[in-house]
Amino acid sequence: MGNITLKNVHKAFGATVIIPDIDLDIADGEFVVFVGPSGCGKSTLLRLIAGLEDTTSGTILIDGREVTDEAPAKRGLAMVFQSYALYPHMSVYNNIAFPLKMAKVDKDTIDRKVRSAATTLNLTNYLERRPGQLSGGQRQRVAIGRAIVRQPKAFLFDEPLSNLDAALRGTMRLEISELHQQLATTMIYVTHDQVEAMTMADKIVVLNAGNIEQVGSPLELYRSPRNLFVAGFIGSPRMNLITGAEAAKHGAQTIGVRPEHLKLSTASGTWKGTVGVAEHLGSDTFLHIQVDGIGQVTARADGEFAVDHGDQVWLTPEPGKIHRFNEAGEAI
Amino acid sequence: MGNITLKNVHKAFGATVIIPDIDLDIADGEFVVFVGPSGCGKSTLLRLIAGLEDTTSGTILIDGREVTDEAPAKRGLAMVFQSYALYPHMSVYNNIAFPLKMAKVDKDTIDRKVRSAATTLNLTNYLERRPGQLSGGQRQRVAIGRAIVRQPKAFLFDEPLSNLDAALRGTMRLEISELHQQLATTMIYVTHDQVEAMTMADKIVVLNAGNIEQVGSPLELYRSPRNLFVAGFIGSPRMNLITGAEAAKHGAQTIGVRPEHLKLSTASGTWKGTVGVAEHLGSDTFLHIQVDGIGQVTARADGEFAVDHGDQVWLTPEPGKIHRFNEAGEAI
Amino acid sequence: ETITIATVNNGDMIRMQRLAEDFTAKHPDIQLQWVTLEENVLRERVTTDIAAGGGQYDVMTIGNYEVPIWAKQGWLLELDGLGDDYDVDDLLPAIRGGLTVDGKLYAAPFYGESAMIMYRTDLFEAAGLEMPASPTWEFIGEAARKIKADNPDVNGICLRGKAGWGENMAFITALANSYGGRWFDENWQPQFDQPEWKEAFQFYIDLMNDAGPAGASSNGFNENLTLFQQGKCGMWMDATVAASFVSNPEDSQVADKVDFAIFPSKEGVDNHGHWLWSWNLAVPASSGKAEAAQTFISWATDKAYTEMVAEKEGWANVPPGTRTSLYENAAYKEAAPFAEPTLEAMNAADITKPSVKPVPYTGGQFVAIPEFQGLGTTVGQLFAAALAGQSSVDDALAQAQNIATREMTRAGYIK
Amino acid sequence: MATRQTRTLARFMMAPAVVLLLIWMIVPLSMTIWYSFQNYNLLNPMTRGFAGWSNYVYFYTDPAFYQAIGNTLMLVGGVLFITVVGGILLALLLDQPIFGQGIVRILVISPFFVMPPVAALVWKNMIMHPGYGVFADISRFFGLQPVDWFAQYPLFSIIIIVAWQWLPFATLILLTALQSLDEEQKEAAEMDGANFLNRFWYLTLPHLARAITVVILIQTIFLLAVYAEILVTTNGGPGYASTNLAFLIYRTALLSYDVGGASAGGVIAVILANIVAIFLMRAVGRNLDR
Amino acid sequence: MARRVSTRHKVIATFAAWLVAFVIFFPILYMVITSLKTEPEAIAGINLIPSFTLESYVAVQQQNDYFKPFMNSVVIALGSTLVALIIAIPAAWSMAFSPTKRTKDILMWMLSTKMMPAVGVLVPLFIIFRDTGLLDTRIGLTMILTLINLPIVVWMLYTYFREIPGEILEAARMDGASLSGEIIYVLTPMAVPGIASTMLLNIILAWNEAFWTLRLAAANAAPLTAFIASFSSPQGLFWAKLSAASTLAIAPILIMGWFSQRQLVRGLTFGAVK
Ligand SMILES: Nc1ncnc2c1ncn2[C@@H]1O[C@H](COP(=O)(O)OP(=O)(O)OP(=O)(O)O)[C@@H](O)[C@H]1O
Ligand SMILES: Nc1ncnc2c1ncn2[C@@H]1O[C@H](COP(=O)(O)OP(=O)(O)OP(=O)(O)O)[C@@H](O)[C@H]1O
Ligand SMILES: [Mg+2]
Ligand SMILES: [Mg+2]
Repeated sequence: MGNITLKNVHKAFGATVIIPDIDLDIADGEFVVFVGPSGCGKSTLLRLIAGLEDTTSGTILIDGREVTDEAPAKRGLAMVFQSYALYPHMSVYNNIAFPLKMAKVDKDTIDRKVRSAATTLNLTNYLERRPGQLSGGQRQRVAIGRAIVRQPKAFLFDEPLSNLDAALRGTMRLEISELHQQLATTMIYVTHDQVEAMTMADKIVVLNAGNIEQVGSPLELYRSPRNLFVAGFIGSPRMNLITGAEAAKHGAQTIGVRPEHLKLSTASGTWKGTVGVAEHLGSDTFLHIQVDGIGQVTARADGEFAVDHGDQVWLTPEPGKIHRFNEAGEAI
Repeated sequence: MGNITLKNVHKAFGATVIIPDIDLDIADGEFVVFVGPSGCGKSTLLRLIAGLEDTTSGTILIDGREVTDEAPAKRGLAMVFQSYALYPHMSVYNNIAFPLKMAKVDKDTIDRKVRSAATTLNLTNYLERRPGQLSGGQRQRVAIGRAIVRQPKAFLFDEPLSNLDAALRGTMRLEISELHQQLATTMIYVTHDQVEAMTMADKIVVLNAGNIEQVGSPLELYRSPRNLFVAGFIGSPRMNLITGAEAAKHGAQTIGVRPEHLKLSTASGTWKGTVGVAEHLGSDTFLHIQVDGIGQVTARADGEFAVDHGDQVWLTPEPGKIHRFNEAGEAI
Repeated sequence: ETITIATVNNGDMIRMQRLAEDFTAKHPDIQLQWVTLEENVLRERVTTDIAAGGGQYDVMTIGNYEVPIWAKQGWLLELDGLGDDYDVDDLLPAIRGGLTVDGKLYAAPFYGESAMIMYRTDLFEAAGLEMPASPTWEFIGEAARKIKADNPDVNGICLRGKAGWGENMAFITALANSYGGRWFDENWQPQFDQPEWKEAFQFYIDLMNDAGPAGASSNGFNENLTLFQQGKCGMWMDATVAASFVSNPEDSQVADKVDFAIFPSKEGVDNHGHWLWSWNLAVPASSGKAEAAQTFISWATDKAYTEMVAEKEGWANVPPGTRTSLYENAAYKEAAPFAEPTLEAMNAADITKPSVKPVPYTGGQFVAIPEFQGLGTTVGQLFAAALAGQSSVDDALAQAQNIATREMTRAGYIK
Repeated sequence: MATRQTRTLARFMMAPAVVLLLIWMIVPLSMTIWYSFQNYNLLNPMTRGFAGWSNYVYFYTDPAFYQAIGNTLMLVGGVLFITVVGGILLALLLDQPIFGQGIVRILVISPFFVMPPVAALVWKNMIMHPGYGVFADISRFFGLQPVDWFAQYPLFSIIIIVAWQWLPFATLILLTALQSLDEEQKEAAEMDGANFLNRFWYLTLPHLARAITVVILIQTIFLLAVYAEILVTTNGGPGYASTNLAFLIYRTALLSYDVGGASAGGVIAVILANIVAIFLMRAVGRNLDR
Repeated sequence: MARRVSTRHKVIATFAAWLVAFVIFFPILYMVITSLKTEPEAIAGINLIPSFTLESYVAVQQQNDYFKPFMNSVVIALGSTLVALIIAIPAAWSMAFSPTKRTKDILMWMLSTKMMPAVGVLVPLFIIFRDTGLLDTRIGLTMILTLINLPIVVWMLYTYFREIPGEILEAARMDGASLSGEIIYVLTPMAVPGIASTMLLNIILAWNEAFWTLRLAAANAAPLTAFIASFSSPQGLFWAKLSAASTLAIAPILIMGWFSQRQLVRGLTFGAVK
């Protein structure tokens, strides 16, 4: 079981309010991702749940039991840190065994559990090594191994992949997703990587300055962002946000169109523009287009779309893919 | 001028050969990107050119003049390091002025040049700050500023953006590209980021274990990789490489199809498979499909393509987008 | 011209330093530079300097232990430029003898001392004791124990216990002398295995254990002085200079209750220890400013200096023990009740014949050979260990015998 | 970083320090070795001459020799033990949030600034003196017989004094090391259910290993040479109870002025110090790399 | 961990820390207090409130001028530290940035030269000094202390330099800095905390060095260690005077230590222990 509920949680460091007031409900077995700009309080929120910080007010329930004032170790959660926080002087085996040792589990059980975790994580050959002798991905796995041996009610991950290189990040992402499917334990995951958030989450929580802007499944957020902040934050490249006359035409203060929802043509279309930089990725081409009367707009074309700096192109937003926002920035 | 030529360059650390033997010609004004897996010798090659390491044998020419044994400072090159390597105890102004000071340029000229560089790089308001008080992107710009004031024959960049976050990386990428257009100076750029390599390079040099696998423009490499290594290395997600009976049908040892060149259908197609993990990015969906008789294949679908774990789908490779390789791994 | 003077940091020397304005006033062409050091550090540095010819000092303060040794090595200049007014014959013969080698004077005494008993008249009276004219150790032992028994917070006797050839060994050697013991026989064989030493040393240990202060093994001259001044000692046997300190009411709480007596002897042995010490000023051969140095020495050890001190600081504070004329001076005798016993003690000391048995060396409470510093201190440590209860009397003596034999053999005395 | 040119320059730059230290080592050392085979007593310049091994035999057969070695080890070991254990405890204490942290830290590190003779004098006369010392006053207050520290426990007393001087150094190094312990590691351990003692044992102590190594290394170098404290307080006694090797040589050199014997002692001490050094580097030097 | 620290915990910790600090500091405190007492007061048992008389200081100054040895101490300590730094910085640079297989050994060898018992080489050195006229000169003492402290300086600087990323020096090299430029403009200023801390430590060690300073200088160059040696056991009551002299001898370095404590600690945190 791993049902986590936050009620009116408020956190301030001295006079600085970091989290004004949050309510959140995380169901058992869910994979929840916290995203938000740097400094918005993601880590703080995670640490409140872990018990590494005290709430200023409000209550935290785990499986219905109030744990607000309980020590981290008592909450039955496991955390994977951004820096991995492995114990540098212990072997991989001992790192993974550590929480069990602390729980005074007997030797044989420890051994069995550590080996089974190592098997799950493909670490069997490295059990005798020190963390310093492992690659980034392996270290990450050890950190996860240390978390899973305890069979916690929930896992907390704080940007666990941000120290890895792109390729490894992709692999580890899949591994964690698989782990989640295998264990079906609640996971709370902090990241600011778009791809991670979109691909891993059952539910994304978008935070902004300590407030929850929107909660929903990745596609929900992608398709119907509740406000400008979420619209701008979710999706890569960013949604084109257009104000002024063009927006007014749609009866909105601002309209948004994602680059992938703009049809490109060298012949005709709704908006006419001039190609600025064209980024050829092979599979796709991102065009930065100066659209007359609107400004800079990014559009995605396929890899073979042959245009050059200075060419004239026409853009047509896909119907039904235009997001409209009012003065307060909320979706209409 | 900034024409760099490497002839039979060989580098070994003790008994370990890092670069067996390389010939390379970089034309004046070119933007050359070195890519390759970690540890393949990209940095070493760059440092050989810079003069920070000695060649074990071979010669390096800059503008036709042999510089193999010359001190770094004499070669007229500028380098931007991954860690920026700013002088923490100097203000931004002094950081940028440092190379000029070392060259004993007079005060007024220094001032003029520093201010002009600062203007180019949008740093005018930060000249009095210390590097520690700057954001990552600003620091990066200072490092570039330090490089450009000397009007070097060529710029060397060693993974200059890898310490920045994704959004900033995008911005800085554009800035460096623009700088290149503006200055038209030779640039050699090391990265392992696909997007950077593809979007910035005039010419990509793919390195593997110290050998040059292929040299060419980004789209050349994307469209016609010379061998399996390049095929697998360029493009994201990776090209699907298929061996066995299916490859034999095309008269090759291995065939390769990029995920974006696989048409998906729920009704019919060449290959039939079962959807494994589906990664929904919103704009795209990457499907990991278990294809009967072939194995795991990745395909790209658009964001709205509605399939789920376990669904049956058909895949059709786009004609003419199939790459064929012989036993030696070379393209046929 | 600047001369560098190395002095020990005791009261008389510091007073001399203070009064040196008088000298510079008289000799404006000579500047004085002082190096004032604690006794052991001073000795160590001065010795290193003179032996290695460092030439850092022009005037050195040295003991009568060093003078003959150094003079023989040719390290000291003969003092032949002290001036016509300098009345050499006025020097106490015992002192002068110790500073003269082959008829030449190599150092001028600044002050001299022997040893004597200082005791508390009030405590003696209360205990019904009377100090005999020539006390014996037996009497001293009884008296000390009696005083201790009568007065719980007063120690019957305070004696040196701190290790060092100039500390506990000075006293113990004098004690052994008075018991008829000696350091070496005519063949330089150490004598710690002889009954005289055993008897003397056993007496010392027993006495200190029964009637001495706690922690006696770290007590040297200074510590005992302080104890006595505070009224914590019934008796104290030590250098005669102490007399002026204990009878000075400013520092001493018992100034009016002290009297003095000659250093004890063992019954049947006519020997009062032969303790004789003087601090002297000498000019090292390595000095390039011998003339100025002698001028200074002459000033500092002359009768005129004594008179100047008397005038400025009172007769009780003049450096004692160097000149006969001082002890004939009525004003001094008046101001210094200890003058008589001091003179008596000094005259009784004969450093050429410290023991009743024949010896191959000179020196009273020390043995005037270069090796004595090291040997004496090592033996002093062994004796201090016995006093601290860390070893037995027999062990200490046996080890002393052993080490002395070893050192004397190494130095080539024992063939 | 490493072109031929810079490597050559590097050798060149290192030269002054290396050459100076070589001279500083070789000249006196060779003179010492030379003298160690000479009969040379400063006070007896007449008896110069070749001595063979007699100086070594003499020094080696000194009744105090073995005890001096034992005392040296005791002194070094004792002080190291007190300063490392005390330093860790103090560092843990000072790492806590407390009022007036700055002042406390200043007070704690102060003994490090006190020159050894002063430290010894103050302890000897004002703290441990059996008559006037503070300890004696305290004992008397409780109705106990004051302890004569330097007579009863000479080596221990010296260990206390030296440890007092070096405790701040150990504390300072260990405290800074403690503060460099990764916060996330501590939190991870906390999440893993480790209580304070567990965290100390499994996390803090291993983290401090390198700092402890530094403390041991540097202090050993200085502790092997301790002599001023002994000279001022016990003069090596009573007996030989507080004579260490450095003091034994001192005694030979500056009390007996036996240059030959002292030189032989110096050579022996150099050899022993190097044995200690090698042992130390082996046992502990590994910790320094990382 | 910005967790709630219970005030009770803080109070207990504060109490314990202050108690320990007081005990450790007590000998120094008591020394200062005693120096402000009269002599009889000084031996009259524990008494933390002196009569605040300065008579001992006056007596001490009268007996032995304080300022000359003080100046000698300052000159010798600062001088030897500076010279050592000038020699050690290039050496540490080359060890840290151009290491060879030997580097560690050389370093350890340097440290081991410190283990040489000083008395063993006193006489040879004394003779060398005598013959070169260095006896009792500030230059001579400065030289000796430089040599004595050099290993520690090199070692400390080496540990600091190793923390500095080599890329920065390479950047300077690319920017056209010569080797001396690299060291003077980039390395040294970057290592300022470390160098400061090394400097402080060495000033302290040099200030407190009491073997060579006491034996190779008599008068002209004698520093405060000699000053204190003239008070260590004179006749009569001397506790207060001894305390006054001791206080004078350690006060400058103690005060410097207090004020630069932060630098000392800051330097230590990056380098030696990390
Ligand atoms: N111990 C603390 N004391 C005071 N302020 C703090 C403390 N910890 C965090 N903060 C502040 O709280 C805010 C939120 O911090 P938090 O670490 O939760 O951000 P985040 O969303 O995790 O950012 P990032 O993506 O950069 O990790 C920041 O402004 C930070 O400066
Ligand atoms: N000074 C050196 N001594 C010995 N081997 C070295 C040295 N510098 C680099 N190498 C080795 O040379 C190889 C190439 O290193 P290099 O830094 O050039 O790789 P890279 O391609 O830049 O890798 P990355 O992408 O991780 O930066 C690596 O195997 C590395 O271990
Ligand atoms: Mg965070
Ligand atoms: Mg690299």
